[in-house]
Amino acid sequence: MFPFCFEWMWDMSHMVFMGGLWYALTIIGLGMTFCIGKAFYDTFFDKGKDDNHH
Amino acid sequence: MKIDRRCFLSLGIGGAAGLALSPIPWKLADDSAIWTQMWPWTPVPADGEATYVKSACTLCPGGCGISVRKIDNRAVKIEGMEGHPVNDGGICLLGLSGLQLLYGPNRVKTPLKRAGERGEGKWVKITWEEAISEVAKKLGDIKEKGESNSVACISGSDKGTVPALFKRFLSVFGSPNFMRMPSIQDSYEIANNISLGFIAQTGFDLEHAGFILSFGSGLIEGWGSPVRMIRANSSWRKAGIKVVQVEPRLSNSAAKADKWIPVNPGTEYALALGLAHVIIRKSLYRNDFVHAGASGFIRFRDLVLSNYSPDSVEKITGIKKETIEALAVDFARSERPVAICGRGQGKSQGSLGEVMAVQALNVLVGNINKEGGVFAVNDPAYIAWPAYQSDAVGAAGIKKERIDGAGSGKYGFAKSLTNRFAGAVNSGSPVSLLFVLESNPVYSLPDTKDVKDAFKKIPFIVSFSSFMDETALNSDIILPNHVYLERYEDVPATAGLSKPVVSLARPVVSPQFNTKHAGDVILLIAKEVGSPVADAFPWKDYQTCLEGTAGDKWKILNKEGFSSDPAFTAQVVNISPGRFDLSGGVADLSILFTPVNSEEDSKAYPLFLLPYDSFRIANGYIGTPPFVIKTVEDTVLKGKDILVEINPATARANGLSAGSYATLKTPKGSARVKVHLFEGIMPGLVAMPRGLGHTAYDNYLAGKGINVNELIGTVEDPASGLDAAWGIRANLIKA
Amino acid sequence: MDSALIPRGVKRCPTWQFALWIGAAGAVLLWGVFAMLLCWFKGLNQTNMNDSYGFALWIWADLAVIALGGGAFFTGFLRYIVGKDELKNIINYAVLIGFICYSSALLILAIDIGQPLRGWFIFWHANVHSMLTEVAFCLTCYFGVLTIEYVPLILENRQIDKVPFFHRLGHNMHEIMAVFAATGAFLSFFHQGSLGGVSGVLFGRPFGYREGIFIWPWTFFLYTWSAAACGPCFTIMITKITEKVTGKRLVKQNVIELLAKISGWMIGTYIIAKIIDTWYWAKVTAPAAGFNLMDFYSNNPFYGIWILVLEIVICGVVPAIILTSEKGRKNPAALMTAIILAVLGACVNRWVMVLQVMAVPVLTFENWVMYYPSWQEVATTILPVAYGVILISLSYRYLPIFPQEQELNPEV
Amino acid sequence: MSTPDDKTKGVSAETGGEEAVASFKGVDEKEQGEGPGGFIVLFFIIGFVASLIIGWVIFPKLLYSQKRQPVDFNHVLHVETVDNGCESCHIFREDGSYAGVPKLAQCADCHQEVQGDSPQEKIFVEEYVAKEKEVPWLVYSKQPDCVFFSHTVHVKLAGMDCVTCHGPIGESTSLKPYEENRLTGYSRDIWGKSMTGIKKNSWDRMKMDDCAECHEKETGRKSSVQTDKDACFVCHK
Amino acid sequence: MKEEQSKEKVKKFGMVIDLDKCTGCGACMVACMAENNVPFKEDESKKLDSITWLRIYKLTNGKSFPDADICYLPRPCQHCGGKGDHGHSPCVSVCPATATDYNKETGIVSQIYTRCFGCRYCMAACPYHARYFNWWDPVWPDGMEKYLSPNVSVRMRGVVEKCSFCFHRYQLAMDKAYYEGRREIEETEYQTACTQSCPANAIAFGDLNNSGHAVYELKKDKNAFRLLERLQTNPKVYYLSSREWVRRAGDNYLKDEKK
Repeated sequence: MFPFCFEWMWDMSHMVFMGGLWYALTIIGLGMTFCIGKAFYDTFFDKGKDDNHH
Repeated sequence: MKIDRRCFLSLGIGGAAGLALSPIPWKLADDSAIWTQMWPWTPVPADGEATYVKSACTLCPGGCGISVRKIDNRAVKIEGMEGHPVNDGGICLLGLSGLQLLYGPNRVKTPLKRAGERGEGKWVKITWEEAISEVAKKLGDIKEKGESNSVACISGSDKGTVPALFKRFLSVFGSPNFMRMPSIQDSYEIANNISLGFIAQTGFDLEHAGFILSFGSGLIEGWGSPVRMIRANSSWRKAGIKVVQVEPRLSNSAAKADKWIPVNPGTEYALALGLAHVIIRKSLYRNDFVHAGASGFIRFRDLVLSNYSPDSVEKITGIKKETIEALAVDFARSERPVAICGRGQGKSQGSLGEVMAVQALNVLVGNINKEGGVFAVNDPAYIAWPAYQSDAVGAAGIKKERIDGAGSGKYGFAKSLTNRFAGAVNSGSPVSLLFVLESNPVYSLPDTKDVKDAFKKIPFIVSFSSFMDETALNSDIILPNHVYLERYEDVPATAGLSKPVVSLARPVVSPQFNTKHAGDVILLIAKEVGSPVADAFPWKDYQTCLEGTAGDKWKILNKEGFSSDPAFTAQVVNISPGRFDLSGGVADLSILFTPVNSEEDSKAYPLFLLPYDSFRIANGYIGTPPFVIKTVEDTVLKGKDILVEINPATARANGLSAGSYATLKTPKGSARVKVHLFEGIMPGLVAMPRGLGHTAYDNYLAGKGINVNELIGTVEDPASGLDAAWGIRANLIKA
Repeated sequence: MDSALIPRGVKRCPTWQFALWIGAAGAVLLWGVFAMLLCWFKGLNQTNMNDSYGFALWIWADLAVIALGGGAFFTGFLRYIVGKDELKNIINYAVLIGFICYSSALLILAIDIGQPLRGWFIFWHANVHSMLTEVAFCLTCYFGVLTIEYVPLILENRQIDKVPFFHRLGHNMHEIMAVFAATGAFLSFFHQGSLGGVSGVLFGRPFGYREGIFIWPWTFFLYTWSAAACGPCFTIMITKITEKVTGKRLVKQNVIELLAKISGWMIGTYIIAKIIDTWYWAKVTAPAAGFNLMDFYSNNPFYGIWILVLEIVICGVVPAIILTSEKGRKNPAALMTAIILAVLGACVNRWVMVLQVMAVPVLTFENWVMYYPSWQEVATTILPVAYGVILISLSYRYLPIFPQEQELNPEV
Repeated sequence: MSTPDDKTKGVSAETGGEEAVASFKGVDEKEQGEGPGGFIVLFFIIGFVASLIIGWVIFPKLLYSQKRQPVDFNHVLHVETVDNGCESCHIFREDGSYAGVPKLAQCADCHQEVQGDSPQEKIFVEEYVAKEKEVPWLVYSKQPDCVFFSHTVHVKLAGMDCVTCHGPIGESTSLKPYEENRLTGYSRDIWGKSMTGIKKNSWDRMKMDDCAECHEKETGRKSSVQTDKDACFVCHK
Repeated sequence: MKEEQSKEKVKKFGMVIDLDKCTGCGACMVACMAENNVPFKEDESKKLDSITWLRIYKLTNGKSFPDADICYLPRPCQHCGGKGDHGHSPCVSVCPATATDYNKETGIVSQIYTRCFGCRYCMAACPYHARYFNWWDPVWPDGMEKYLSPNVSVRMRGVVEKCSFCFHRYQLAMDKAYYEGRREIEETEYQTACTQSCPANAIAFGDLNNSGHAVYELKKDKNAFRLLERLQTNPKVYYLSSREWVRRAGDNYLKDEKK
């Protein structure tokens, strides 16, 4: 899973497969960090309280 | 200033951050991972120094050499001994499983005395001193009453020093009743006795034979010395030696043979005579060898020529006359043809007529006493102990008639007729004390109920078994023997070998439990019984006795593990041409050559039950170990159900289908069985394996299937007293 | 009692009734949990699986729920990527169903493996060549995505929404939901496919084996396609069942019909591809291994050619025809029939590709191996159903799942 | 419908109000540079430091149990008296296997009687040699059961010295306590001396990755289809 | 340099089993169990959960009495080389946790029990049913664990196991060779337990690439065949039989197909 794992190889299969995986994980991770971070920020500094999406 | 919940939140976050930067989560995760790789309850075998100990296997009469791999003081694997004349590195599945017997849960761990009823399984542990003095006291009482001949011993074998010690004990004490478990050896011995004039084993140089004609012998299923036979089979395959199997069922041996000839069960003798007919009619026999002028030959010739033409034999055996003609010519014209008999593994005696008829074929083609032929082999010669003196009671006792009748009257040619033991006891011959050595008669003699009844009549039974088998369970006192991997013992391999070998079993590991060598125990009992019995056993212990007996061969036995020096092992007797009396000196040959029939009603019992031997089921003294039972196919044993083999035609006729339950009825009893359809069995027959249906032993064996001995009985051969039964009438009713 | 939690403007059954309902489902759930614990503590000897049936009911259940849960990714894909805006009225429910399906699948996998504590090896020591690795990775990631999609819904609960942080979090997540949906669609494409690959790559099993391109056997694409086709049907089916149970209309018919129409075309194209695949397999792939088509459908007590007909014709061609025709969609009975058949079709396909693959003898001297599950297997397979019922009930009661509910059920 | 609704509304308004007040306060106090802001930081630090202490100081003590060897053996003393270094006692058997810790019989060759005045030797001779009882040595470098490790190939073929994996144990005059991981039951020497996982010496840890690292460097074999490294069966059984 | 060296050493261990000699006695099965610490339980008659790394199949020719015939066929793991013999055997590439591997230097398919987490995908992949799952905790009756060999790991519940061609024997033989200063071993130094035990000498084992080994010639016999060759699994176990029906039973054929 990680390049330091015994099974890791720097070959095409790993690049494609793990590349895709880490790409997806990064998007999910960054997305959630953004959402949570922004919510934290807004709550602590009381910003954007009144926006409503529905 | 106020401490609010956000402070605690902060504490938690700080704690979590600290935790993440500490080794706790990472190390714990890693260690848990390691923990899951080996559960604490999974055994980890300790490593150590690997050594090999050469020894001999005693689990069957085959006499193979083994090499046991040890790690420090644990035996971890049994392998065949390279270079051993019997098995040369090969080994059978039972031999391989020996360690499961050694370390198994079914060992008798200390001397036991019966506490409850017989067979109830309630025991008290006693010391060896108590056990031996108890047995000695009983013997003393018997002797006092002058009934020394009411002591008997059933032994698995009569070869080697341990049975010899028991036999000697009985003789000095004053009893002729040393018996060994029945086998085809009994028949060959009598056949040799009547046709040659002396008791000898028959040995076959099968490795060099040029044509094998087997009358139902399970050549590769445990007949004779099993590993040697399989090796011989491979050499036949390689050399293109023809093998013909005559048998009602497509056994493995039949399947492996070049030709399988199904025969009506029990009529094998007639086929042999039919073949003899053709051979004689076509003058294909060795005139010089049979001494055409000998009266035995003339009587034999007249009989077969008049009564056993291929036409009439076809009617008896169900084999086409053309087949008979062709087979006879094929046999007689081959180089070194050998005819062989003894059904399955040769665990049953069979009729004397059958052995005589088959031996006649070997004699007719003159393949006696030469390479690739048939030999008469004496009992091992190395056991030569000083003569003993017995007292008056003893001397009188030994002269009395044996319980089984062997050696006197119409059973005069027989050495041992253990098949008659149960019947004799039940009809009043008194046995007051019985030793049971390396055998399990309650399980393995036919007609279990009869045997059990006989055992009930015996007031005191001493078992020397290492295992809690059926006989041990039905005894009064158990003096557990070491198993073969814990003891010294000479192991003569004689079963069907033309060049006998004596191997040495050696203690591979120290005794695991509070057991004692049966050889030592009989010496101790002798000492306790006192003079003159004690004087006949001058040895300090069994090992001294064995060393003395082996003499200068002791060193070689220890070094090589075996000796095949003919001077030491057994003498092959030189049989000159004409010596072999084909009539066996029997006045009325029609008594000798007669079909064995059960007289039961053929309407109530339209089928025949045919017990068969399987290599994957042990059926003697040794119960099938877990590894071996694991190899049994699910067409033989399924859960606790035994499957009987029947031809699909038989199934249709009885309204049965594959896997259906049925009640198997015989005049001796009935059992619930499952049905396995097999195209390789003659219609009208029901085949059941020997060796299942144990009631003793552990859960790996007990309660699985049916003991076929409960369903069959004995049929006494009028010519010899042997048990000639090959099966029994039966019926199979849909359950 | 719990009215403070119930969304505004909708009517829910009394608390006692709800408790009784949850209690009943909970009892079934506990039964499943008991069986699950048996499997974990006593081992897989609690099942009727054996060395010939290493994959059985559970793997089928896994494949089936993931295929049916495919409604979530495909509806999300249509809503966020293609821009079918009407679908916003059913997307919440699709996500919830997907969430249930995927969490169930993961749970079943955790029961199914012999050493559950080592389950994470599939990630840590991943072998990228294994279809199962791909399944595990994408499945887990997509489950994460579904959680992310489901969380904002929870946050919309009346009480939770009052907490400013949660309110903002929910808002933020809504804002970038398209990104997550796109990622989810990407992951789904691969794991649905690799589930198809699971049996498709088994070149030792002529019944399952299919040729393909690169490392992907044709089943890879067929699975993705069929999940996209049948998943929405499952969403519709559950919606209809929910409507029946609650006695309310929850989603407008035009939304249902739109989804059904897309589904119909997907099933139609899928089944054509499937027929071509089956034909090629029966004529070329299997005979090369020494098998005639009928070898796979005879000499055994269960698997006859009927199962192929059922899967392809009855559960494939028929629903495709109904759903692609305007008349079929407008007829409620026909619509429901088609929806149920399509769902059944996906299930049968997964069954065949798991269990029949195991049943067919490959060595000439072996026989067909039949299998029926033990009660422990059945209970653990029903467990997710009970769990799903409970989660749907809770969500329906306390969360604004159906945007059109208020409009369709005006207060009297 | 309206009544409960109103009630909830009321409640929500209340809570909302509180929230609002609290956060306004927070902002106020922060502006003044006083109040829970400071506490928040303080509590964070307390939590952080406490976990670090637990993790780095207390946890290792809990994780490993310390066991004393049955006899305190002096390697230096013995190495001085033998000719063939480690292999004088840690022998290879003729079948190519490695005997590891010497058996009692080997020791008893010299120690039939007490040789010197070491109390440890006295214990050894009296408790073990006289009673013919094998010494239950705790082996620092014992690998898990799934590992096949051949000393022969490493020492005889590759010519590695003992220190590379075992450290300078031959230079010790006393046996250190055996630390056993309570969870796994394995020796700390195998499973990592340092809690950080950082190795200072080649013998600090002997886990799979440590073996693999050297194997990759030294053998360069690519026999495994799966990993393109040494195949699994090279080291596992 | 390193590459060249390893190329020289590439071995391909395999087996040739002479079915004409095989008597179905079962010694190989038990030898395997005894050698490899194979567990057993009270009821082993359910063959589908009975661990027998090497299983003997009983083949019948399907004809009726008296033309019926039987043949025994011992089946160890076939150690498939896969398509093109590159080591992508059916089971190896499907294992998600890299618990099974193909060694290019010996041709042996390995199984690491401590790595396996029991997903059983490899079992689904293997057409020979050579892989076995530990449905039960292995339990030895009290005292019987004494015979367990330290050379083979004892498996735990929930993992897959299979024949390893007694690879530990190779390891031990190599150790001895290294100790004696050799880098290679003789044919006789590495033989599997089943080969060694076979009373009929029906099994030959050795390096299929080494012309000095018995299997090298035997595999070229006109009666030699392998199981399911059409699937391109490329097994390393060859069988010999002089009987046509047995050879035909080794693979699937369409109804009118000539072999």
